Amino acid sequence: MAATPHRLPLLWLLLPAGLLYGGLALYPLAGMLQMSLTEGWGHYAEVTQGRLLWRAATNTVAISLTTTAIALLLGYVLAAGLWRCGPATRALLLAFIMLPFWTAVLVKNFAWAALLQDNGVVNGLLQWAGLTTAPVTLLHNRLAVIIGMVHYVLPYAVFPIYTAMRGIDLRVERAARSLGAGTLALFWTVLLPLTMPGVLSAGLLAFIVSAGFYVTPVVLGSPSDMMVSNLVSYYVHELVDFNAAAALAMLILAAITPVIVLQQFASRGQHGGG
Amino acid sequence: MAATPHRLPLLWLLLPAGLLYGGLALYPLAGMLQMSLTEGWGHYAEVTQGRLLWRAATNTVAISLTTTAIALLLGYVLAAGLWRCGPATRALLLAFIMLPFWTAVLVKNFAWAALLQDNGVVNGLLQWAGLTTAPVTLLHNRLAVIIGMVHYVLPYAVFPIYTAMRGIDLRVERAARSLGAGTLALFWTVLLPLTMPGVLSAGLLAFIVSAGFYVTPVVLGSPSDMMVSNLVSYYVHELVDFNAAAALAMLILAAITPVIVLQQFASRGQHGGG
Amino acid sequence: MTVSGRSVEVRGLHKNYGPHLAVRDVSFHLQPGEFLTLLGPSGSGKTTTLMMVAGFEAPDRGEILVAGQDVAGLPPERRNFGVVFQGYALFPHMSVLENVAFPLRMRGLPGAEQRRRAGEMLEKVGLSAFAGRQPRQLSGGQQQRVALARALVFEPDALLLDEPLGALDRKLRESLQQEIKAIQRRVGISILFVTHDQDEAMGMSDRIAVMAEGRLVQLGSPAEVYLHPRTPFVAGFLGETNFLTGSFCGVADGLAVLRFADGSLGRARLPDGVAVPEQGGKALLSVRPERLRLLPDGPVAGVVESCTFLGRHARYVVQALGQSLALSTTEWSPGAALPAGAAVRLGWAAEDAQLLDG
Amino acid sequence: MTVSGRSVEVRGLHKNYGPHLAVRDVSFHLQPGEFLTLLGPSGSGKTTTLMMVAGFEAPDRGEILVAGQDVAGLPPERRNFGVVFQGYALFPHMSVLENVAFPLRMRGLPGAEQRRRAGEMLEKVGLSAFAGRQPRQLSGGQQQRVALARALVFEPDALLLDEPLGALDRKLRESLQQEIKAIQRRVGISILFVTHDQDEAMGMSDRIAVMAEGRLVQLGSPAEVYLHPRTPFVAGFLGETNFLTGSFCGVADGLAVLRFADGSLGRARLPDGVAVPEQGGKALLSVRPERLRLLPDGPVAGVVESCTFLGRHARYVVQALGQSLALSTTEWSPGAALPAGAAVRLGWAAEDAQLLDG
Repeated sequence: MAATPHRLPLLWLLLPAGLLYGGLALYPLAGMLQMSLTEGWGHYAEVTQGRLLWRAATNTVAISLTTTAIALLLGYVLAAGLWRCGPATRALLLAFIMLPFWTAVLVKNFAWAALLQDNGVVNGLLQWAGLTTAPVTLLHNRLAVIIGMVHYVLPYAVFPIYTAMRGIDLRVERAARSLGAGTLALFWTVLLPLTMPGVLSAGLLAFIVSAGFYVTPVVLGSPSDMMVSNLVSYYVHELVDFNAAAALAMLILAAITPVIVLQQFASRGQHGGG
Repeated sequence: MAATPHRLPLLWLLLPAGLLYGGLALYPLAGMLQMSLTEGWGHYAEVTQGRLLWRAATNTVAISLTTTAIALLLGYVLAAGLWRCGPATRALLLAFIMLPFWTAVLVKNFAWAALLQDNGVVNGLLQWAGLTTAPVTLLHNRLAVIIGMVHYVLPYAVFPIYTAMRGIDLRVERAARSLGAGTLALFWTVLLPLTMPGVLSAGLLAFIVSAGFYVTPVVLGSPSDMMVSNLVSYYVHELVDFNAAAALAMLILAAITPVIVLQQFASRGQHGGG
Repeated sequence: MTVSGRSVEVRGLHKNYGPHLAVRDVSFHLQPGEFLTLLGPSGSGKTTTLMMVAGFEAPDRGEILVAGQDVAGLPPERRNFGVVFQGYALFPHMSVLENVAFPLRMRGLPGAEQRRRAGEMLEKVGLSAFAGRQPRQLSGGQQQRVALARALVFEPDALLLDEPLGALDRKLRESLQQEIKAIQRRVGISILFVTHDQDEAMGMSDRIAVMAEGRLVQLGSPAEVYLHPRTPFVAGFLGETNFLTGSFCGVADGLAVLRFADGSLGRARLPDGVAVPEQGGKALLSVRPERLRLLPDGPVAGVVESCTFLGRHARYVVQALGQSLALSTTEWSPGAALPAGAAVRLGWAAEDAQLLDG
Repeated sequence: MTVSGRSVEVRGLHKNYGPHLAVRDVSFHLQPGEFLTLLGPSGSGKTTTLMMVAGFEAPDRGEILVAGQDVAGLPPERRNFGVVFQGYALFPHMSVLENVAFPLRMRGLPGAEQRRRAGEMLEKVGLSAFAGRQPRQLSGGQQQRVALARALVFEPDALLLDEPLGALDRKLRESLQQEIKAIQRRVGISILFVTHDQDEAMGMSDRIAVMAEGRLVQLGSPAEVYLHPRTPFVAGFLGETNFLTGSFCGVADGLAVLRFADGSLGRARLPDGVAVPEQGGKALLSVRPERLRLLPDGPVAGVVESCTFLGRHARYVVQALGQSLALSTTEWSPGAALPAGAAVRLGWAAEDAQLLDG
């Protein structure tokens, strides 16, 4: 009688549903794995030998890192604002930050595309201000991709940092002040070190979301800004090669998994360190 | 000297960044609004007079409601499993539940498409088992859309319910038992009522995510399963009518905003009620 | 309503958590209508013992008899105890009346009967006017009365209370202690009470079972365990005390005689159940600060280290017998306090010092 | 190291939060080397007062003088107080040594000097061996010593302590109280201490400032505020007491004379600052339970309601003068306790009863 016998019934009720969902989650994965291996490692070789993958992979890492860096900087400032402001301002700020999260990705991107196009609002403003006479190419380049992606990724960067800040005991901050720390010293010696776990977690999360991004590069970017997720779509739509697409998807999953695991640990460490 | 004067410097540092981000969030919205109004209400009339919008709207609501209902049922069972199991099982279950969250949407949908196609794994299994001789059409119908969407939406449904469950004091449960409640009575009289705020929050969230869905109906559904978000893409790509697309996007935003506000209140009520 | 409290007998209860022995061989007998307290520090096994009686933990060995019937195999909902938890664990989604009617509803009583009996019970605890309120609209004291009403309304065999006053401040605690006692006196129920607070245990209990490291180390009336502790743990846990070490010289007139390091002799009571040490062996003695007295011709010489006025009494720290001794006295006035460094003589009545085990 | 404590004088401090007046006209003078406690229930304004002295809250009116210099306009980092918070607020990402060196680093001392002085301070509090540890690896008592070392190392003008022992259990509290007193004795610093616990205040303080509803209601030594309270609030907050109401008959031999409802007369001390009521007016009197005595020829007749043994003393509840009176006595033995219903006579020495304001 080691366990309490009165707990079991509820758990038994859960078992079939658990198995069903386990299947739902694992089944496509297993199916993809099987599809990708129909010719041994052949499909993997096919995918990795082309120059397309390396170009897409380089793009993915470069764009994701840039996006992450910008999102962290902006995110830190926004999180600090959320932390320090009164409840009314906080509600307003939260609405701002959540807005892109709730707006469907596509709606946002088309909005950006419409704004950044040659005869769009931004070019109109630039010409009206006399800063340029001919329209500037704002769309279909890396800048446009990164603006769109930062906009999308920002909420993911804000919240882990904000959580870390809320975990800081007001008394620790007051202690630092009473011991002689001014505003800048307080930031560098106490606030920044104590929020670093949140920054780490936010950075990894922003990177994951950026790297898994599909829609933005297609709408706002040029073909040279293709990222790895686009490549899956390319194999399916253009080459109608499901097996190669599956192999590619497995490779992406394998590459991103360690980062996800790291992020999970970072966000856990955050709670322990608070 | 009503406020403490020592707080202000940090807030002033935040102001420019806050304005920058406020612009980033509001600018596309304002731009879209302006674009949609270039001909007064003309673009709105154009969009709302076509039969396409009503068909898409009906599809959106029907598919989203079905998805939400299934996701709530599965999600409740999974959340209960998470709540009741030991820490090791919990980590495993969490990984299962988060898997679709981390896998790029597109990768998952193509995997489902590959599995459900006429010569895919599922039809293979069905024929091998002698349940059917000819392939069954599993893809490009509403069932496929809903399976894909439930899979995607499930994590959103699980977590608010799980949070509500974790907020239940073990002692309240034990009190109910000591007062004579068996397993079923415990569930109906105590656990379910106490988790209702979480269920409400989860349902609204699942509905929002479902309604904003773009990718799944395109890949897994038939043209008749088109949802409102697809329609935006249709106006941009097929009709190259940016203004109508903007009007449509504004309509979607206007329709979904009250649901989002409701969800925000529900998820707050959840914390208060715990 | 008079609930006739029944007896609850626990025999040889054992419980392991993995390699850790949480409860070892605990036995006691709660008499009908008695107030018995399990008192001990956290980790002493007192709450685990209560949870085994309630049915939330399964014992590895041992019997739990209610009026002679073993209930160890029954789940908590089939036992018939009213349990009151720390924080009261009221149902937040039900009104006060629905909370109190809940156990009757679980027993399948008709709705009218449920409401009638719950209403009567609320009247007993003076909360009729609050029947329609939600629990969160009540004060801490009112919530406790609802929890007691809910635990009493189905006429349970006994009340089990798990540190119900744990999280409250002192003033509220004291008034709620009196309320629990008053309700018990009115309905005559047997109560098994768990606390880590010795003052609470002494003020409320008929008998106290002191627990440490999973064992029941002493069971007796508040006066017995306070005045005649058998082990250093019991002596120290029930209040401040001075421990004196000497060598055992023998027994004279039923009292133990010890010789201290400075050669002086001291006498002490030999409580029942304490093993008599061998001649010349080490012996440990406990004298409480209020039993240590400043006497002009006391046998022990000392020097005052400090004197602190604490209201009800004043506390001297005196250097004597090679250690610091605490001495508390009510004979103190602002002008007459002895200064630090004053030479004093002290002593104690033989029956006020206790020889301890170990 | 001997820190020469400096005087801190607070004059007419006022603070509003919106329409709510948090602190009203609070003045006191902390002498060099003194231990002064602000004692009051939550919401009495004691912590707000301390935070205004520390600089975290800006007063609406009033002066804060350190050795005669007004510091009210300076931000907290420019004042020179060592503040110890509840929970200690150590920097979790720094070692013990780095924590203690922090205020020296903020003052721009060279690294070697920082380490030398922080090391010396750690030696003073007996934590040299823990210099390299992280705060979370220390026990509660060790953390308190680190917080004290960190607050003392830069030779502050005074220590401000905001309920440093608030969240701890009683045994640990008592030993940490003694440690704070010992460190103060060693370094001679002035201490302003905030607590809601009257025993803590009485055991540690040179003087106690009792606060209620934003006001300082009485300031004096522990014995003064306990024995000679001026208001019902002070009498009740510093320990249990019995309030008796009578009509004022006049002053005889410097003592107030009252007539109770049953016609009997009683005498009481008239503390300084208490207004003398008019002849025949209502007068309120406080007698502490340990000052109320069972006397064979006492002037007041009563009937025992209950007797509870509480260890250091026994507590009788006696029905007398038309109300329930609490009486505590150390003259109690298991056999000699008076049963409920016994008729007794009681009384008090005139100087043990206090006439109160209001």
